[in-house]
Amino acid sequence: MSHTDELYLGKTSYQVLGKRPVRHDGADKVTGKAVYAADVQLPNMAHGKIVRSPHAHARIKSIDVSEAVKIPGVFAVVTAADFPNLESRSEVMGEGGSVNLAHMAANCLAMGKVLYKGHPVAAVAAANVHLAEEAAAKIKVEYEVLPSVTWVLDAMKDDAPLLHEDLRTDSMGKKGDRPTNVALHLQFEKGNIAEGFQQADIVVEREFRTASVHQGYIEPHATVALWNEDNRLKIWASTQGAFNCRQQVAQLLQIPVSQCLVVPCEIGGGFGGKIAVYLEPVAALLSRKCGRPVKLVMQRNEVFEATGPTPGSFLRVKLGATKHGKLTAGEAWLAYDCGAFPGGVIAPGCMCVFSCYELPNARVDGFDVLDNKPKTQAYRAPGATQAAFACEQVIDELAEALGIDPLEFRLKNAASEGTRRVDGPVYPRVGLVECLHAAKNSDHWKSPLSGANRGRGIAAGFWFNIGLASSCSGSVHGDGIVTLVEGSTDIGGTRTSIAMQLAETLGIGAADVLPQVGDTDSVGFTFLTGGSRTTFATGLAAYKLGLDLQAQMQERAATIWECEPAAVEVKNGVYSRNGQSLTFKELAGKISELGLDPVVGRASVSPEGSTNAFGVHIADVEVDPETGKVTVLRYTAIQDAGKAVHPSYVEGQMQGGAVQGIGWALNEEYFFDRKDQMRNASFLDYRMPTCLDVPMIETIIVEVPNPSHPFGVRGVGETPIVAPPATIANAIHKATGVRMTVLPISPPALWKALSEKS
Amino acid sequence: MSNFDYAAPTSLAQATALLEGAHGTARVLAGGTDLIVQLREHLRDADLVVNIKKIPELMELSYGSQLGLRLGASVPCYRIYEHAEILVAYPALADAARIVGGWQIQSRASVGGNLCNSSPAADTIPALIALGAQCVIAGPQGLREVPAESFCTAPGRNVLHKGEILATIVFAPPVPFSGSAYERFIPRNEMDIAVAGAGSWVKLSADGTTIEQARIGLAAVAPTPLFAAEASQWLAGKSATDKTFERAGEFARKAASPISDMRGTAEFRRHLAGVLTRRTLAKAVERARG
Amino acid sequence: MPVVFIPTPLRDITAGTAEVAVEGSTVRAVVDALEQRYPGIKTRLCRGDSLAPGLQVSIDHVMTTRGLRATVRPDSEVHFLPVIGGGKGVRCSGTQPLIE
Amino acid sequence: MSKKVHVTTSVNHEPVEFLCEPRQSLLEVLRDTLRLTGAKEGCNNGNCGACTVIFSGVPVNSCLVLAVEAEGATVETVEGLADHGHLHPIQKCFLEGAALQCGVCTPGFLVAAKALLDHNPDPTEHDIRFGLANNLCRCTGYDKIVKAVQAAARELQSLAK
Repeated sequence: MSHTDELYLGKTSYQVLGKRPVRHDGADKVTGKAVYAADVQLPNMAHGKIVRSPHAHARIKSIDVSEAVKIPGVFAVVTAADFPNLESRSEVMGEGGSVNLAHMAANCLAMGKVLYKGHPVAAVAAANVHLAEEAAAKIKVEYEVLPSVTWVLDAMKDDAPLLHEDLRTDSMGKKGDRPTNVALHLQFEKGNIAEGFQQADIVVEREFRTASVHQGYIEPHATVALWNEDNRLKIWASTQGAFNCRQQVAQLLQIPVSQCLVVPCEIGGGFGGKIAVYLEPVAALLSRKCGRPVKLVMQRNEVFEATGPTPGSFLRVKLGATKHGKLTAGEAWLAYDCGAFPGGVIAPGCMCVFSCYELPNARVDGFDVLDNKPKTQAYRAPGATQAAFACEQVIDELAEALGIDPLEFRLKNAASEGTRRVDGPVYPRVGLVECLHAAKNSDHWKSPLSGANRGRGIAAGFWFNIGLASSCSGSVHGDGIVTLVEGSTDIGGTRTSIAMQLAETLGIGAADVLPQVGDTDSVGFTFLTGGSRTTFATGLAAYKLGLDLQAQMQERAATIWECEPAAVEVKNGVYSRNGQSLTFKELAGKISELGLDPVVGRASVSPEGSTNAFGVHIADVEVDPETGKVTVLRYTAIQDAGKAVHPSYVEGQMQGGAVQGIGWALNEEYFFDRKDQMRNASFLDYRMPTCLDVPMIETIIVEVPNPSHPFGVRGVGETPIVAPPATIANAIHKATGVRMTVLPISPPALWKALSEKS
Repeated sequence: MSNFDYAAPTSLAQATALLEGAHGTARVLAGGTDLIVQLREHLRDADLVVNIKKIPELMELSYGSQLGLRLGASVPCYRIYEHAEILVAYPALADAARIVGGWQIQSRASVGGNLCNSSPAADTIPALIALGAQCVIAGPQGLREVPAESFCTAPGRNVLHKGEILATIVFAPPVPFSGSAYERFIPRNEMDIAVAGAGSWVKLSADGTTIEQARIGLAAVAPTPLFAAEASQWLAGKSATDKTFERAGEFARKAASPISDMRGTAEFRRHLAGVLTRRTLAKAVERARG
Repeated sequence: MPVVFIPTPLRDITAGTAEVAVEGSTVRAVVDALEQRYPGIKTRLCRGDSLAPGLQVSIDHVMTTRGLRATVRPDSEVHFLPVIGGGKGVRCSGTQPLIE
Repeated sequence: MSKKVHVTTSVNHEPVEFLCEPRQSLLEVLRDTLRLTGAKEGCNNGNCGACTVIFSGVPVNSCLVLAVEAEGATVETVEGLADHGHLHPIQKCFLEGAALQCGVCTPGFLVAAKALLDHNPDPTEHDIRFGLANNLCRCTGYDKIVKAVQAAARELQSLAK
């Protein structure tokens, strides 16, 4: 941080931050004018349809497109053969990560084998979507059906069907010696768990299972690609990161990044599921082939069957504590599936499983396992929710066994500044203890809960905020309004939370900033909207942009007053020098009136240090013992936001994450039949919560400033989904005495558990 | 969706003529909330789609305490539960019409369409069975009547022959001291397909203590919506007590022959048949007592 | 001297030693020093002249994007960790040339 | 390609004519032919409500209406909510109450909420949740949506007085 940052750190009163202005893109979004990818219409545009595998696992013997291309109005058909050969460069190095290009291409259009039902095999472009569908039906694909597997533990067995014959288990650079579906074995160890468990007066060990669930964004994946005669490729996308989309497309098509322009449209939800490309490269190949813009839009069943679920998982968690309620040791064994290609979210799962607690001795083993499902993708705090479902129930069981209040037990062991995580690093200032105290003092926790079959549960949740690169630029207009161009796609109102940080820095109003999300030609590289980074990292860029603009305004003022810039004092947006002063707007007016150099600023950052966000959730439930149906009576989410830039949207993140988590807890799951076909690939049978299924979600925002951000901002987007399934399960245990260790806790499952108990 | 021809006749005669004369497969479009999805997902095909919402008598909803209820096959569900007298006279029908999908579905979907779609899980059919509704079918040879419990013959199949249309559903006038109720079980609180459903109708003795007659219909526990004959007959003459409702539930459980699928296990469905029968009987009796 | 926390899977090379103090003012230098003491450890941490794919380095509990180029103080703590983040799946820096 | 049908209807109180194939949904024609892209396609089978329009006075999923059925009907979409540059109170309350995040379900919610309040000017929280249960939102957890509809109901009632 530069010295100027300290001016703001720890500051408690702000002019703009903490207020609740109407979002800048609001009018467009309530009038139907906002343009989402599926709304884009271009002259002469063709419509595409993807041909998908009906099998969970099969070898492609042949693809015959001859009948399809004969149909009048069919313009182009593509298959994996249309991708450049990527074998030669299967690994793309990049700071903090890598991705296997051949796998990425094979996920867009299958090469040789199909690895899950719905796996794309070919694509067609035609005059309209109905014709494209008819043509797709005419493409004949011959398959040799292979045995398949969709449960993580089955996929780990020696005799399991292999997805990739050449795969070997990687253990930090050391490769296994036999073919397997286990892509990765991670291990973290701290202290000495043998000694730790010896010191324990009580030890609880349990096993947990969770089904795959989907991010469930309401907008299906959609794109329009135009491969122009000048060889420039322009893509309108529904993506969480225009630059990451551009990078993937350019790599898959083996063209320079600058040859590709990605226009990020308004995005109808992502939650981690709109990072990897599915349609964009295929639309590009079709467009190149038929010389027209090509639109591809997924149907809902395609979204379920072929895009990123979160892992199904098996977890074993063991914790020991003294009779005084101090944790002495923890051990966890996690197996997460990653679907058809390696690279799931087992790492954060391992790093989060014990992250809420001061644990002197711990060991975590984690496995990344392939099976015949779509390649898993990030879903809001990827890997953390499954881990918390397991750990927070064992914590609850320990507290109960020791006769200690579950909230007090968590307070006794809560992670705080200086706590060393099982993966090594030590926490800076974090807010878990403050969240637990807020829970303890909440009206919800203090109100008694009475009535039969009712129970109250509590659980804690943790997630990281990542840093990485963000850019923005701004220009000051003659009327004092500032245009802000930033590179973070806006999924939930971040335009406004970023604009507010610029306004705060310049001492102007939120409405005096006009934020817009730039395309990849009009703003500097900005990493995707994910990892709870946008308000934190792009907000930091906006702050630095503010300092740049302010310095230029100061310099122009100095020209006007014929003095040194240093002699111009700036305070809350007022520029002054002995007696004479100008507001930001007045000064902006003078600058254009006198024809001085226009004020145009820019900033780019790559903040180091991923910070940490904690939350605590409380739920009251009622169980119908005859049907196993759970009703959530009351729900409160508490979270450390560092500094809530726009409290309404911070609350919105907490409420939305809580309800997604409630759906994960009670009903949502990928239901596979014996042939490993998903049987509930529709909103009807996937059963996300409707507004009739949840109560109002009460929120309490805790503010423990983030030391690595000038305004103390922490990312808030992901943490809210971590605690809910554990919170609900703990509440159900209180209500019924039954410990539910499998997600979802659906009515038949709970009814069965209850009838077995009695 | 494959393309098809479309017609919107304004009389039953035109409609039956269109259906009978159709080359290939002709489908009737009432609310369309099932048909359009099935055509889109290639679960059903059609060369001709006949919209019957322009036929006046099929959009007719008429009630008289002496005449009973005549419900045109295309009358959307919302018109049923917004009808004050139906709420009192045929509460089970209103219970069911109110939970067929959400409001947007109820604006279009009709009870007649629900019958003709002939899903084992249809919410309104157990209510029709419990209320002893008659289905009036119009065809080239004129009209014929079929009791609601005999209308469906297999999942997605029914008694309609080519050229025939379900025209009207007829309900006898409500008898004194009678009441009815429909309940289903779903994991969410709206929008789901019934895991199981039960509709009950009872006629009590004047003093409200004894069940003189009862009819129970079940959903999603057999290949078609089911008339629980044994349970219904057994109830006649029994005192209207929780014990009786419980016992009737056991009969319903026995009558059920459900399957396991993504919506529930056979074991769970059979159990629910009992629970819902008991619950709807209790509610029907309560309503009968007024 | 900076202290390197040896990732658990690499402790087969360090005979179980979890923390090692080695000279070095950059991560690269630290890794080379490690390689001197524990031959073979570098190939587990690096791919060519950068961190192995899927790895990132944390210095004094702060994740750095500078990889092997990151500077290390004499009293620093160095951790090698798997990449994390909601952005997991595809991680890449826009500054890198894609086509050599 | 099969023959198209000529349809005369009314969209947002203006007479409209279009040609369509019988298999085209009202949603498809609104979006692709009439270029009214406010109604969104979220599931195309009646389960998300993002395509909700008011069809001859009642709310429907326009993905479950054939465009040919619009003959002689009236259609109201989200584009018709605001009145000559003035936001409808429901739109205003959604903005002020931060009742949207990604915004893709918002048009459907606004239209369904208008139908609800036209029908029931003084709904309870349960009435609102029951009436909007055919509309899915994955971002907000519904809390702020329900509160915005409550606020709009209050505002509309005070305007009515």
